[in-house]
Amino acid sequence: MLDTPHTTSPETADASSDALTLYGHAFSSRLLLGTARYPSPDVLTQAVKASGAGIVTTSLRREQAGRDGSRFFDLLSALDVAMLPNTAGCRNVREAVATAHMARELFDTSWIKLELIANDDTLQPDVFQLVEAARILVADGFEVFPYTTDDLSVAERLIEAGCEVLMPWGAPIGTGRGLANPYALRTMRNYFPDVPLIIDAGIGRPSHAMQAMELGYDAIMLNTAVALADAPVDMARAFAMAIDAGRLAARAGMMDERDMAVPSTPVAGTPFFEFDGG
Amino acid sequence: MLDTPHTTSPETADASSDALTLYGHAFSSRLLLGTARYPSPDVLTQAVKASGAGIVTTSLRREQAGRDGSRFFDLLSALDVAMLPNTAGCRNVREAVATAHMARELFDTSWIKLELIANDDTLQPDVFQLVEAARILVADGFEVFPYTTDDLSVAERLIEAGCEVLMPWGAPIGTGRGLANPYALRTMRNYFPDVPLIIDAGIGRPSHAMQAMELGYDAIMLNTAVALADAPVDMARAFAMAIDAGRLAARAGMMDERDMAVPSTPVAGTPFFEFDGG
Amino acid sequence: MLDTPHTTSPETADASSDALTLYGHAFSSRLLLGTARYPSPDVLTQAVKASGAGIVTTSLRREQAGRDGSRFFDLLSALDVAMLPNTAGCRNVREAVATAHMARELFDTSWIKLELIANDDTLQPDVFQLVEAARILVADGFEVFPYTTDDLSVAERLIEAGCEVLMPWGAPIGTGRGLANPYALRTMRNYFPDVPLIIDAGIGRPSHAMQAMELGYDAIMLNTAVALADAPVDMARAFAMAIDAGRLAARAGMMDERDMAVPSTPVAGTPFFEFDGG
Amino acid sequence: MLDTPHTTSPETADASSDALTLYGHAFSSRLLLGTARYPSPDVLTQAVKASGAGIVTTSLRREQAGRDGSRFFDLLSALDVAMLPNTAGCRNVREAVATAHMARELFDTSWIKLELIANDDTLQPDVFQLVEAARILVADGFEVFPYTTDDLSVAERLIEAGCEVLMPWGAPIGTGRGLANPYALRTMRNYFPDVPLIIDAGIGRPSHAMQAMELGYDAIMLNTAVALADAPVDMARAFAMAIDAGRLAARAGMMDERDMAVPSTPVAGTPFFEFDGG
Amino acid sequence: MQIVVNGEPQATDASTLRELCEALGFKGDARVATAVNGDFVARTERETRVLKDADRIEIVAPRQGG
Amino acid sequence: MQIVVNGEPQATDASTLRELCEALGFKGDARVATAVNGDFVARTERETRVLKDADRIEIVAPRQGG
Amino acid sequence: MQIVVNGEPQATDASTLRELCEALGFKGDARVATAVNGDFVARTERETRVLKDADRIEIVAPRQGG
Amino acid sequence: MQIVVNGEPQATDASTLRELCEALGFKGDARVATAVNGDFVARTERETRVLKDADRIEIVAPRQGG
Repeated sequence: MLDTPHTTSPETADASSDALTLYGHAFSSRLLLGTARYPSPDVLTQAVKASGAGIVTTSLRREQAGRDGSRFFDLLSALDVAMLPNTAGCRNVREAVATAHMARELFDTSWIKLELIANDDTLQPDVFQLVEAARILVADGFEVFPYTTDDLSVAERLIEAGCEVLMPWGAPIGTGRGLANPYALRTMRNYFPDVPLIIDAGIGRPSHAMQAMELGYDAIMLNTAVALADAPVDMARAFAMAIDAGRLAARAGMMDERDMAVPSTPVAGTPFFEFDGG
Repeated sequence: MLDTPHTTSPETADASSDALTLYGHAFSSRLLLGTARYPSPDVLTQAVKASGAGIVTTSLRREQAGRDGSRFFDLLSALDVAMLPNTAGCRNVREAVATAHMARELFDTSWIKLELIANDDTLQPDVFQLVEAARILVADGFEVFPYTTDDLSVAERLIEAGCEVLMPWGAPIGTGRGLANPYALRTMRNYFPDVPLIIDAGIGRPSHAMQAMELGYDAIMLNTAVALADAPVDMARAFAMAIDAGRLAARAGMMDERDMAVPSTPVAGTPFFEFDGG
Repeated sequence: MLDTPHTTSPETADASSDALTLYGHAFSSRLLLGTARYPSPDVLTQAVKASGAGIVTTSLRREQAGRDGSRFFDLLSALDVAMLPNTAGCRNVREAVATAHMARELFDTSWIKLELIANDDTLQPDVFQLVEAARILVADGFEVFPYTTDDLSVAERLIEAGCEVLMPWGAPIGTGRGLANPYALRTMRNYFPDVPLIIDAGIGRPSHAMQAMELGYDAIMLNTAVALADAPVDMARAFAMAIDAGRLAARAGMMDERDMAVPSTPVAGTPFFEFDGG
Repeated sequence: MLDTPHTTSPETADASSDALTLYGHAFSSRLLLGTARYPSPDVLTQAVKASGAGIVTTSLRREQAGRDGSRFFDLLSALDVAMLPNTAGCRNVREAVATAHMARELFDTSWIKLELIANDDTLQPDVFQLVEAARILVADGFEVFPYTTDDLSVAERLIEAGCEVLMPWGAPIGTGRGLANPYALRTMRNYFPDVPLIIDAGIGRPSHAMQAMELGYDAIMLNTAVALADAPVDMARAFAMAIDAGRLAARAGMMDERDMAVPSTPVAGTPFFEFDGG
Repeated sequence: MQIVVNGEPQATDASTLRELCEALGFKGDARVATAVNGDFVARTERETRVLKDADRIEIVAPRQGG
Repeated sequence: MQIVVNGEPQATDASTLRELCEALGFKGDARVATAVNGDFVARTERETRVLKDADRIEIVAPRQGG
Repeated sequence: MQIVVNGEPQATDASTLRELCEALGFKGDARVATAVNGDFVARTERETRVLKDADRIEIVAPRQGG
Repeated sequence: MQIVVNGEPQATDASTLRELCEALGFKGDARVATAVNGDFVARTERETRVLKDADRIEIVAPRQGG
């Protein structure tokens, strides 16, 4: 068992001047892509490539007798990306902890995307069990990526528990609504200037992802918006471009909003202008 | 005097599988960039290059005695882009018409970005004079790019007047507020499915431009958001990427928004699940 | 033919310390209620009473042979409200002018709610014909209430034409979307501080009406939101309260929005507080 | 010590056909008003009266030697309203519990508005300590009104702890931003259809309060928006009207929003209409 | 003579607008207004307004409106 | 004996919380509540609550709140 | 002995978790992970993990996830 | 003769627009455009365009624009 994400060519943290660094591993792409709900394995493969993602999320599910369990793993291994297994579907701490351990063995990684779901309507995290499970898993040597909310008091507990990355939701999983509360997410960004923050869930359009990057978020995790697009591969590329552009814009210092109009074309020298109103 | 936009390498309308075609000229970029308010001519030059824009907007202003008037023109000519002169600052039809004629002679183009400003607070178009001037200019052989609003009754008059392109505002010039009325802009897009529609004015962030492209707009015209960025060249590139990504997304068929959450990771086969609630 | 709105008890302009004054007539209510789409005449009657409206809108439609045409008129006359007939459904100036003249004779009023519709999708005003018809009708002695947009250049033409009131839309008729562009409506309010401005169309909920009143609008015209409510009479009352409360709030000076939190309960004297962090 | 809120004329739960019932006590008003930040005690008194509030919030603070502590209490006692003391400023469970006990003795009530603040930037609740303190206080016989967020997993813990009322925030205290996340608040309302839900904090304008009531919230708690208005007494009345109107509207069944326009005035019988387009 | 009344073609013997109104059962004090060929005709002018073949008549009354 | 009352260090001769309250001018029926070292002390227990050196006392009264 | 494997009741003769895996056709190098009665059992411990009646076994493999 | 050039009053001896341009130092191939009294005058017409007292002349060149 390795304590690094499984990828055949891990970048180092200084490989790039603007790398995303997560638990000591650097990535040039700031998109994390889910691997579920694609029309076919082939489309998934192409979408991952088109997205440029350095990290993909995975799960574990019950295996049928007689299988050797490696088909999906081999598919992803060929893509040369880090795998981030999740605990999707877990409803209590014990399930989440056991699932994380099984994932560590299956995916040869100490990374775990920790999901502890509170209810079916929103699939929001149960923030109490989330923190408890994070504490246990950090103590067990995991590097935890907690799926959380924009709640600062929860975020602080997760950081205290040892999480070096936070994954607040934009909106409920699969809704595609974008950032339901941009004000709270902006506050969160300002409150934790040095913690890698990844928007996870709720992204429906590339402009949603870009808006989050413009707010200063470090990366975007998404799945449904690509997998259920009419053309998933093109959509993967559109998201990749949107996220890169959003990062670039956030660092290039965007203009401030104004209430009143101001001409772009210079006023001085306008022909026909005279003091009597011309 | 030529009746084509001034550029040393005009693309033809079939040069690209997804070209933007305006008055018979095809462009691979869907960004039109203004040339005002940059920190220096050099930054302007670099920003135009970084933006990939095929069209830049210009104006004409009173010249000092003894100058030969060509310095700015030569700067742009070296960039191999089409020039779209505007009538910025014009307050009545007569001024706008005379300005258009002067522009045609100066820039060797029959293209004119027609602006007729109603007031200083909003710099919104005076829609009555706009339509009247458009009629006159089309009769005089111009190819008119009218700066207008999202008003459908105005748009229909402009099309009747012979405008083959419309440039509705997103928000007042220089405010950087983005799309003030996305609902009306969506309606406009649906109402004129076959007319090239370019959002002009009010764009402050790349995500604003992208949102417009996702709505199906054909192109984006902007100036202040690049020129006043801390790093204009990077911002030009960010906008270029955002607009390309938005176009790609609009054509790739985005997912629909939902109210209720839906899991991305499959539910079937979740470990620890039992009928008694597991 | 009278040049006053038909009502048996017109208030005078100084009847109230905060009256709404329209063409010299004062009203204590700032709600104008439409009379269409109610489940029954009886519900309409009760809704008008519950709304406290001083003005109701009406139309004229083809009459069947043998009728005396007065049934609906008599129903409203019993309510002691001013009637404001509209030109709904008119598509050109000539129709609108003839309809206005017929309305003046039928309703004994020189008031006319001028609607000139541009298209079926949005039912937005055709702003060109609107201004032309307004000029004609003012010259013919009408007091015109134009259904218009938030376009300032159109508004200025209407005022020049002699309109003493403007009725910008909130959103397309019957959509119930509320204020589609609050920013433009705020600008309009500031641009015409002394012209009575009535939001007409698009209001779906009392909070929409209230928002407009908080922005400083003088009154609200609505119909569908009351008529199609499950309980129209209660909804009429809710709108009346919302509009009165919005007016009161606008005059009572609302607090400014802030980004950062600030305690309401005083910090000084908090028990257990100590300099070492207590 | 009484276990009821201190008021000389408590209404009973069946006193009204649409009463707000909190821990067995019924109130006809659905506004809870804070008592801080007013220009003077006299303005406070008038504002409480104008608001019609049946409940006001209070705090306890260190008393100067030699005082008898009753001046503020006597001021409120004369107003015949229930007092709901808070734990504002408390940062940990022990402080909150001690403060609650002191409040119970001071105000002769077992009601406590439980606030446990996570940080100064947002004044958001620390949801972990909030739940822990709620458990302790319920066991100690308190009737707890927890200031919480829109987080459903926190809300469920509070209900399990014995809270019969929840007070989710609209936005950070004192910001006046209104409902920062209406989508989440709508979800919360639907998730807990039978629990009294009171929006607490962030309300800046009466239309914000009304929007919450239209979403189905049971009541609104506010302070700064009234206390810092230019005319606090008028603003108190405006909020009272807005909240009553919002309640009425929510029960009267509001129309649904539509994308496309639909005429309010009937189309049938429109004069000048002909099959050739009239 | 063939005319169109409120969009419906019909034959009439009425020579003036007033006669037409009466023939259609609209009494003199009925609350209806009239237009001929797109132009308003006031109540006081109905008596003198001569109809001709193919005239298009509108006869309208107050109704609900928004 | 040195104690802290409402955050302010001070010397006192009072041996019980009740004596302290009286010494500070809070009458028996004053509408104040008390805590010692972070824990609530009910009015009825002030008489039996013995103070010791370095105790931290809170004496609070009703105030405005949001 | 009756056990539950991946939610399905079944009978088995396997005395250890490793034997069960083999009986179900999962080879020693199969990419599957296991849990018994809610707790993870590492691959290296399957051989020594004795099964008992009513044990609930999970055998899982990598899958797509969001 | 008094005229106004680009908003500035000035005296001139030039009899035509072309002469004025030359007198102001704009060469024949300068990239400037002209208007007189609000109407465009094409480069090819400058020679024949006679100036008169109080004429208002615009002479403009390409500039940055949004």
